[in-house]
Amino acid sequence: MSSGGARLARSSRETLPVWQRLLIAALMLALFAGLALALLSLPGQSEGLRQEVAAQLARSGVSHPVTAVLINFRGYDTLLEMAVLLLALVGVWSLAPAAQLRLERAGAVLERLAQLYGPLMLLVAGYLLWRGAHAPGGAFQAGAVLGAAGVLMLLAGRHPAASLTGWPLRLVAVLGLALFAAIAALLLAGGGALLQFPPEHAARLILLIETAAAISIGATLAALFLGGQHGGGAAR
Amino acid sequence: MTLNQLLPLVVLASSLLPGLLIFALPEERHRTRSALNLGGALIKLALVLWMLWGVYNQQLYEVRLAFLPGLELVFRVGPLALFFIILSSGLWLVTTVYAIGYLEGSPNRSRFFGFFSLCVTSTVGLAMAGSLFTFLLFYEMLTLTTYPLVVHRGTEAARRAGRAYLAYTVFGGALLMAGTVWLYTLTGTLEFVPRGFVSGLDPSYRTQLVLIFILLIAGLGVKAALFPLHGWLPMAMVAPAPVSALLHAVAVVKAGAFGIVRVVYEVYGVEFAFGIGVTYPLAIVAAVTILYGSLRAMFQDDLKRRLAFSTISQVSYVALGVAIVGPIATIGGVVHLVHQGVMKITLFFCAGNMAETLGVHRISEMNGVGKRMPWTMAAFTIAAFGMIGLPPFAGFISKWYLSLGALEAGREWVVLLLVISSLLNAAYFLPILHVAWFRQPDGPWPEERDYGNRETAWALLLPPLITAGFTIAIGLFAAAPFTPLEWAKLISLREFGTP
Amino acid sequence: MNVALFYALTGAGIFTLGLHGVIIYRHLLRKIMAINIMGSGVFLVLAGLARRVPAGPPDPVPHAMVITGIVVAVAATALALVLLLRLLDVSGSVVLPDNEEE
Amino acid sequence: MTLILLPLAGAMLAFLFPRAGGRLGLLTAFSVLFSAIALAAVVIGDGVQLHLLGGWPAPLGITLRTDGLSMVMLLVAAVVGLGISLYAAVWFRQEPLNGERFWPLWLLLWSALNALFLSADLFNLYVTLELLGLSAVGLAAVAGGAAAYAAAMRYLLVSLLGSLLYLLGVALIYHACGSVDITLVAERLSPSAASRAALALMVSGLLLKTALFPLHFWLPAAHANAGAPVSAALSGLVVKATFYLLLRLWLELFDTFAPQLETLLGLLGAAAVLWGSLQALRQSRLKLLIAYSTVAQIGYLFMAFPLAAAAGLQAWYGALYLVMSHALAKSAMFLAAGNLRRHAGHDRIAELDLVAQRLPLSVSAFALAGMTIMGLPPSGGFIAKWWLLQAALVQGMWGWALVLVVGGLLSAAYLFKVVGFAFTRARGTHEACPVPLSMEWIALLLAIGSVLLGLLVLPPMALLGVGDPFGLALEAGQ
Repeated sequence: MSSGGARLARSSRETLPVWQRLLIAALMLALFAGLALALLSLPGQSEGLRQEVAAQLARSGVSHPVTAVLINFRGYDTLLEMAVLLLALVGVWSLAPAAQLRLERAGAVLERLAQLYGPLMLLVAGYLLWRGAHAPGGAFQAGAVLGAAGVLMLLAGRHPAASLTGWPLRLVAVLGLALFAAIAALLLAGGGALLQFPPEHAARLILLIETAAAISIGATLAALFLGGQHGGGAAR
Repeated sequence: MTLNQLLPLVVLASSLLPGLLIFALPEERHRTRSALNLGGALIKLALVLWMLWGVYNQQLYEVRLAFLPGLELVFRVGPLALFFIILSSGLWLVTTVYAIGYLEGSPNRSRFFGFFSLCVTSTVGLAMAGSLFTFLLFYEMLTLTTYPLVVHRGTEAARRAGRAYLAYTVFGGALLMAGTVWLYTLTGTLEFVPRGFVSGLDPSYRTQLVLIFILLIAGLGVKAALFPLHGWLPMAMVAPAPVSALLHAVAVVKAGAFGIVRVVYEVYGVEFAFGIGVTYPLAIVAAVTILYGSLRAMFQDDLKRRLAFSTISQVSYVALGVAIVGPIATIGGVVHLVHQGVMKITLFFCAGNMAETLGVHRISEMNGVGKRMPWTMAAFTIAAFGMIGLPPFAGFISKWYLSLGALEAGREWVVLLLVISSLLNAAYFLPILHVAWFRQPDGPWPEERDYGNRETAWALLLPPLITAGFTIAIGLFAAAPFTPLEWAKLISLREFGTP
Repeated sequence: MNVALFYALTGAGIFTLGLHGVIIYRHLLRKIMAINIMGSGVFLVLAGLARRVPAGPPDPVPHAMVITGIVVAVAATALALVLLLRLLDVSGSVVLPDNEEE
Repeated sequence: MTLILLPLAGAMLAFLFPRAGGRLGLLTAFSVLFSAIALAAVVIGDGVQLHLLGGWPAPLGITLRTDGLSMVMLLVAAVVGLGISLYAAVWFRQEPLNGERFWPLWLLLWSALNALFLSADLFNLYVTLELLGLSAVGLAAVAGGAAAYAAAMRYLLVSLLGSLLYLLGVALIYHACGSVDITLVAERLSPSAASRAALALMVSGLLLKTALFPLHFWLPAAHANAGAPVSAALSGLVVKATFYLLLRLWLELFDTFAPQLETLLGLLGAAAVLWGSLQALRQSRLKLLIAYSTVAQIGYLFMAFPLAAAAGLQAWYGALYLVMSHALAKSAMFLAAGNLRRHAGHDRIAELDLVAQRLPLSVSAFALAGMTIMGLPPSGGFIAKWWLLQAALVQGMWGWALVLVVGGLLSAAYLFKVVGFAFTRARGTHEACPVPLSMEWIALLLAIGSVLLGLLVLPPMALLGVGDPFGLALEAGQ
């Protein structure tokens, strides 16, 4: 860690000549001025799509507008975004074996904290997930908390058993996307449009998707933190 | 699709398909390859002769394929096209025989004969092209298919020559393409018609038309080796003899010359071209090329280089003929397409024979070669006399008509030019004949190969003898039906609409 | 100046600062951080302007977009950081070589 | 829609079952090609296809739209993608670990491509852009090594920067128009400071990703240091996708906004043609030469902008035709170069004479693909150049015409620098690594495809015209 810090310090001294810095700064100011002009030219008031969302909210299966947009109205964005997340994991694993965590031994405080907060965070995640249907919250927030819980565990030196980090982890990582895509495909095969949730089942389907998504997100984030494929040391 | 529409395509396929098959053939399948080559060449010649009879009897072979919106791929076989096709397919057959003998035992023959066939396909395609667009396609294809033949030997010199060849021809192709597109944006059509298709344009386009003419002629002039665009031709002499023969007698230089005829007569129309004042400069360029080529030829010791400069000079007779503007001169120029082809290919065959059999490449090594290879030198002598323009050989007919035409058009200087050129021709051919026949050999030949009691292999000897025979026949019986001269008159009558 | 516009202008400023950082810093970690800062600027613009409603809760669509954007940014940052570690492993350098070809 | 889900499913399976990556990839590739053809049949029969995702119409939902332009891009991706997949299945037999890394990334990249070509929603396009960019970066790093990592890093930074610029533009547009659906935005967008800023941001972001001169600095290293199938995908497809998006935005949203910008794009394009070609001429390594050739060819695409402003249809057709034929030709070239490289263990051009004779099929593939790059007939590149030249000359834009011609000559110069060595004689034997015949044939077939495009022009053009993507129906008679 310390050598990285030294490098950071050294290279930051290798800066550009003054005139170039001034030029870049001037350009940035111009850019900001342009952007400000553009923002000021926007109408001062705008409904956006609030009315449209509100009008269809009842048919979306959830009562919170942001969640409705995320999973239903623009659910396809979310589908692709899950793909991006999976992609990050695939990319990271293809780059590197698991980084050796540089904290050799977690302190007692950290271990205690992990013990205390682990279960609590699981609970919070579940609550956020459930809550997302009608208030701020939802799969991503829940997933983020799950991921954080995972990171905490890792920091505390609680590595998951090797048997869990291979195939099971892969399965968990794709679970959200796979379920999402499978439901999408089934709905398509059933004659509707892609991701057209029948209003009467929408609530259940969305909860299902969100749960799977939250688990995948959590697992993926924790795995990303690890920074490499566990047990993939052969690649080094 | 009727038979008459199909025939041009079949003629194309008769060399295209063998070419592609040959590529796929393993290197050691010599017999199959020769059979494919000769079979294709024979079929093509038979089909072409059939079309010859048809065209003579006023048949029209035309096919149009939809290609781009507003632009069709047009193949049309009229008298002029057929003239060139006969030359190509006839000489292809002869050259194939020669090449099989010449390349006996050398590597990469599949590649060589494959590209050889494609090269002929391109030549026939551009001969049949019924529009400038179609012509352009095959013109560029010709560049690409001849490049591998030029660099075939794979030596450093061959690669340099190939680079020079490409630099010139790709540049020429780009000019031709630019001119063609530009013309198309003005006229909206590119189809060859008698008396041209640009004469209807508003006079305000005159300057543009002159510029386009320059682009087109410069693009074609690269292949026709017009001065100062001739530089690639002597360099390309590193290629094997059959390639030199094909390149310089038939395919490449003639494609350029043929294109110039097409542009002057069937794109611009000769009267219109005369009217915008572009023919006279073309005549001057052709005249300069004739003199320049002959002068340079005199100072070459390498036999093939001397022949190459001779080609530069002689091909410009064609351009000169059309640029003089007059029916008789045109006949002289057009007929020279075939005459020069037959004579020059003979010379190259002979040069190849000497190189292959005796290892003789330079004129200074040729002392007494006539005694060692009498048949080869006899053929060489006939062709050389033809080049000089002695009656009754083929070259005489061309020069006679050119002179008559020049007088008719009031260009007396052309006659003077032809006389000087003939003297120069004599000056660079007669010494060769002299040393070959009348000197004693200096000693052993550089690299002699043994062919028993024959002077060389049959496959090498027969082709020059045949073409030499033609050189005599088409000169001697020039007035008989179906000779090049009679056919040129037919072209003049039917396609150019001149009496 | 209303609140929405204030947020948006701040967002634009943050974006510009981030871009500045991407350009002038050579250290890759700084570049990656700068790109994240740019992203935050964009999100602020998106979400800030969603408050331009006359009354009531803001427009939900930009919020959803921001969430999507954040997830994408997290994914991209993770990839970038691991790539940086690998680069450090292999070449011992945390800056990009000037020579772009080898 | 299956076009997106299929490769996505393939990617997930390849992630779960790494050992079966090759088989899964091929299966996916074939099914994608079939569904692309099926969709093309529908598009030809019934015209433009709209698909409202989730059943929600715009502005609330996201719309997928397939017109002739999208369909052509999808087909190109399907054909080139199949070629790359077939090739990769053989290529990675020697490096199985890299193969396991390759397949999920490649299939994700493919879903991103298809999603990008189908989407008609600006924000959704942002997500597809990120998916595309990140998977491309991942692929660029698969080969490993300091050079590849550095190139991938640079690529990643550029890609993220481009996406963020684009996203800020989208944010402005959403808040100006209250929608991100392209059709609705097109109706509502009016020239204002906000929309101009959005234009500038989105265009510069995409230019960065498309590597238009002088923003091309990242491309040669990224494309040249990857493995052959990856280089082929990056050069053949990925830059085309961002160009497609730029073109789409231009045609639908911004075409009347900024005539000066058209000239600027054209000038940059012309500079790219000249600069890229000269750089290619200077290179001593084959893959770098090909990569710089891509820089030059991208320039041609942008020269269509000023030409189209004046001459309309022909210029766009020329650009699109170049996109198609270049995708085929450039991937063929990179694959052929991969063969040569694997055979010889290096790709130094001057020493290729030792290998070129032993891989005649690969050299033929390179030469045939070269015809398209040079714009010589018969090839798709010739058709493209014909149209572009026509568009230039019909308006008397001599300068553009000159650049087109000179660019062609330069490309001939650098390509024949390579081809010339194919005919020289091998100097003795050396340690050669055998190259499977199938790898040679795949490169050759792709190259033949680029030539065939130059012979069969009318069918692709008819498809391209479906839905009138260029908005120039009145001029179509020309």
